[in-house]
Amino acid sequence: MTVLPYLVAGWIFLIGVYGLVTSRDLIHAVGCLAVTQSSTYVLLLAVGYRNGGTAPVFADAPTNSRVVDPVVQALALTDIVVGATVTALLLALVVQLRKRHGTVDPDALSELKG
Amino acid sequence: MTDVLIVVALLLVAGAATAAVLNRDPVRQALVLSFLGLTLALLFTFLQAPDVALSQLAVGSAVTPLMILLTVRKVRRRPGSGGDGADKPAGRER
Amino acid sequence: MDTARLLPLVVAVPLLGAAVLVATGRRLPRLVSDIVGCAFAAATAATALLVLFRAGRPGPGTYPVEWVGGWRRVGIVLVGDPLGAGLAALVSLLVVAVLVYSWRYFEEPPRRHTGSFPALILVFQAGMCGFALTGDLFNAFVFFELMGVVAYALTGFRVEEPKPLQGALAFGVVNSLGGYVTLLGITLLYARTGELGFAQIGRRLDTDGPDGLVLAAFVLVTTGLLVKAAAVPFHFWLPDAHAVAPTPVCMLLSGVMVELGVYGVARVYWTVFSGPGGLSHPDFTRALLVLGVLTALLGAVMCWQQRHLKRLLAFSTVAHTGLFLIGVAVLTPEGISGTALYVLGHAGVKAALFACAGVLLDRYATVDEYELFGRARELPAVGVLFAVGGLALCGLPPFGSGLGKAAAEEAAGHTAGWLPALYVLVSAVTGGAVLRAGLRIFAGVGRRPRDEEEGGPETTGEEEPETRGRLLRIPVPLLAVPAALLAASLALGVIPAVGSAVGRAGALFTDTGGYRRTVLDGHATAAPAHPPPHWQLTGILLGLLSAALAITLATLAVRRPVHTGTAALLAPVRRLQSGHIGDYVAWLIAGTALLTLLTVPGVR
Amino acid sequence: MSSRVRLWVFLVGAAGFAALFAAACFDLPAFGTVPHPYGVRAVHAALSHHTANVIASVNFDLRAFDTLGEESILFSAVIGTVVLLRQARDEHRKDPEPATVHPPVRRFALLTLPFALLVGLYVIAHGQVSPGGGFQGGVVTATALHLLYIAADYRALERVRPLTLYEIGEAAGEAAYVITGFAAVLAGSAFLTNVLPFGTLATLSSGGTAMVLNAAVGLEVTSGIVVLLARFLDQAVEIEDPGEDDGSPRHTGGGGGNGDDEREPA
Amino acid sequence: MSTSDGWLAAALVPLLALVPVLWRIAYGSPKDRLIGQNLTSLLAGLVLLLAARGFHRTSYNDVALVVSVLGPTGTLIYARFLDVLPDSRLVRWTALAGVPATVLPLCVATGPGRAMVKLLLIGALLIAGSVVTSGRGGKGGVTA
Repeated sequence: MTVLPYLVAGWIFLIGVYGLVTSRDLIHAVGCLAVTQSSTYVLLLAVGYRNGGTAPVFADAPTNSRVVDPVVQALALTDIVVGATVTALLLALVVQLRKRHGTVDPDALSELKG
Repeated sequence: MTDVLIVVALLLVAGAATAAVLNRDPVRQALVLSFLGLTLALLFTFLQAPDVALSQLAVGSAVTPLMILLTVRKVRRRPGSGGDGADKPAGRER
Repeated sequence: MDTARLLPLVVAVPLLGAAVLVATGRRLPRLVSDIVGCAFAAATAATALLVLFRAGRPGPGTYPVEWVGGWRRVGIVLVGDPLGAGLAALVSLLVVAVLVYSWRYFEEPPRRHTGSFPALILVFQAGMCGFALTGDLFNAFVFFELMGVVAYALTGFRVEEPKPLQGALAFGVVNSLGGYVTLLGITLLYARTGELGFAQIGRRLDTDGPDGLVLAAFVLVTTGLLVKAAAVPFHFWLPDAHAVAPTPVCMLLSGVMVELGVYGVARVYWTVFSGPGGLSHPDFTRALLVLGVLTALLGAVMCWQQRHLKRLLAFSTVAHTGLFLIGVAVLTPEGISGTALYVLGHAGVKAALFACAGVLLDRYATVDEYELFGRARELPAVGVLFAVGGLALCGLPPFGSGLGKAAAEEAAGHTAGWLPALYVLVSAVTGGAVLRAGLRIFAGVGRRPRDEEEGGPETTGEEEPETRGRLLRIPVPLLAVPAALLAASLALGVIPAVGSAVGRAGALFTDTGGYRRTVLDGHATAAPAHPPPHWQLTGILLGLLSAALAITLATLAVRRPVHTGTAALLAPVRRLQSGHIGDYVAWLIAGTALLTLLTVPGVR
Repeated sequence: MSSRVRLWVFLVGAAGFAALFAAACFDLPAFGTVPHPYGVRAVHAALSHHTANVIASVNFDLRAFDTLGEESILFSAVIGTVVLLRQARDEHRKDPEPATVHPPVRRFALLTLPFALLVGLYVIAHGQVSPGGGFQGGVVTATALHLLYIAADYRALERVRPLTLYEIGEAAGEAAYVITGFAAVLAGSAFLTNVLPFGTLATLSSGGTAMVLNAAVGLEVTSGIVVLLARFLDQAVEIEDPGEDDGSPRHTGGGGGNGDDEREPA
Repeated sequence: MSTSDGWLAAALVPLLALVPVLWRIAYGSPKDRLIGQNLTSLLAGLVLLLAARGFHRTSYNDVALVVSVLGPTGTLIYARFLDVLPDSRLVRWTALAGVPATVLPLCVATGPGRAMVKLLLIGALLIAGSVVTSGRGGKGGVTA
């Protein structure tokens, strides 16, 4: 338990990269990139957790409660927005790529070489 | 007890991430991604981060898979203009 | 008003401009939106210059520091040290040049979205300035991503073309992945120190000895920055993206964005990892030196082999980035200031060269060296600019790039005696490639090159012009901008005040303790005195040698047939540049492993 | 590189990465015991500004500059997508086919729609008090709007979705964020300083400018996501590729022969 | 075991039920996958409600509220694209049995008030969403 969350984050990262490397479909590759990114959320929040802590939202909790780290949560929020927008942009590129190349298979893209 | 929930959620997330990568068909992957989004939201709630859970829920289980589906729909609507058979990615058949 | 108050405005003004352009863009005519865009960019440049003059004022080593939102030690800090402020000013000035250049460039902006191109450029400017000024690790990541997102969109701007789309996608995937690796590293640092500011992290790290965690954090953070800097083996995306992006965007990508990656590596190392709790100096030098040398050599070799003009320039950017990395790796104030000057000079020269390539593209609908053979004899002015750019690229005195190269190679020579030779060789080969292309295209010298055996890995230079039709008359901005950029690069080398200011900037940049005190405690510290970059006999001679070598190489290449033997020898290297996203991602991960191997103490 | 070589390069790299990362993990403090000096300072700072949701306080007050960058990323990604997915010169538009929706689904979607919009607005409005905020609520609101697509069809959605207005809304949200920051400068403080009265802890009007920035983000995200999804829907439903309708017989069973083609305009 | 641990242990039940659902989504037929997607949001909603109680944080219920709104929406969007909206007794019965079995004890524990109204609302939404999306809707909810 002491390192499990960190190791899970590492696993998610590597499996996502594996998917990117072996992908035969660019849409799938973009999905794998999203998976890779979720490793960063897991690591951030795992680092911010405190045993017995509760969310630093004091609307329904006394202000002296033991809380988890609010900063990493804010960072994770930012990170999620970044991920969603990057995904959107890359998918837009894939849509156009398919129109101009007639394929979404990275193996068949051969315009840029050498 | 919280620890047990966290461990189960972590393993679910790891499993869902693996499944999302190994499902080579984008439509199938979109569904697994939305599952991944939901389990991540659960994990974040257990890690006392409801704010992050909410946005993960909104983005990961709704917007991202929806965009993937729309892209697939556009991409598969018709064969490519320069298609010579090579435009048929593996795992396209369901 | 306090100068420090201006720091966030360097980021906020262009963002406001972008919002205004998008909100009103569909109503405004093209001309008005271009003027609005230029006005906001120029206002930002003025702000950045104001900060720079304040920061660059000689005297005790104090510079403006601003905690955004007034949250001292709790919020985000922006630091206007001379080097960061100087980069922000460089970015802003180049953006103004680019906006002027593209004044007549896209004859047909996207329907109903006339404002979107200048708006994206303005956001790009904000992202780069923010990255240069921030003193906070996570904030740096945010601006890193902001630059990235805008750059992907700008690279794929011409959606009717297949090549830009492929280049933009590779760019997007590889750079985003690099960003996530960096974020993992930032998280590890946060777990160890519980801080996000450069200065705070550095101080906390130094209370403990280095261990695996610090090493991992360093490798991960640096990986993302090296991806941006296009160091081998993270460089594959760069030629693919820079060769196909719209020319005004190339000017920014090659001119400053890539260099910001190098800046990021240097900044993070000096402020965070250079203390006793970080990574030892020899380890850092070894790792960066190896990567830098590899990058410089590979970039030069690949550059020489290209016939696609923009791709050739892109590879020369790779080669020069390698030289910049070496300048950073030697870890001396002289190395930093020399490299900083080199970056400044290079930005002007490279942007000017891209601008010339853009003129060719729009007139002849190709940037292929073979196809253009002799056709541009009718454009003597462009030819002269191109040739001067090529000479400046190889560091001919008295250009700023020459002075920077001379200073950087002298600093590098103190670390390893053979490094100056590498500087000379690499700049001669890249400059020679540019001159060779120039001789063929603008003068039609030598034999008309023919397409050789089919099937080799090659990207030819046929492209669609970026204007509505082929240009018959070259509009004034397309010539004035490269001329002005080259003149600016020349001025950097001749005005002695530039050298002394850059020297002071390098000294302050490498003063880790001073940085932390200035940021956290508000103490002014005296900048340690170091000789600023100035012209020396060896530097001048080596610069002349580079130029002579480049001219010789170019003439030989034009007169003599291509050595098929060498080409065959280099074919495997060229084949690595496969255009395959999976390959690039695999190299990225392998590069992380390589960086680990290089930094693990004892592995020599 | 062949796929085999590529896999080997990856595996070697991944082994190195895994070793590095694992070494780091075992040097980390055990899960749940990491010290958080910055986190503790942030909690104090948030309470001093009467913001009950410390995360919202970090996002919109302490590190509001990060959020400015984040919103700009969203903003530029939306412009970028609009530009990338524009109708190219050689493409043309086709009206989508009307769809008849199964009555229970229609009833459910129409009933949920106002409710979902309400939930979205609720999440935005309570950003500084309870979990949620401009970003989360904005996404929910934007997604909820697409219930109309389910309840009826794309044409119904287009009718109630004046895209121009949303594009302006997005830019207005971004501008409002920057202008709030400028206002502080004009008031003589640092950029993005919280210059408004802080209000009472855990009420809707607490948090000072955090509240204003939250609203700006809500506006921007809602509009931005609507525009983003609209571009993708346009491509998927309306815009036809060059040569797609050039009189030649349509390729049927193309693109893998899946079942996605039913709604293709005839 | 304290009462809060009891609630958390109860949350473990729907959480563990997600494991076979993942299998179904990853390797099932198109129909199965949609049913799986539907079940996921339903089960996640239940986990979130129980966990909120277990952590003594009523504000966490907002997450469940958003799930109950977005879940069925997501399912219907998928159905639209995949052109299937399978009839599933499994989903219907899980909703009809599981939601009251979760929400009613929670209401008793919470006591009357705004929080209870919210709980009931979330429960009603979860049931309505699941029933509509698991009914005999025909192809993708579109009777074309």
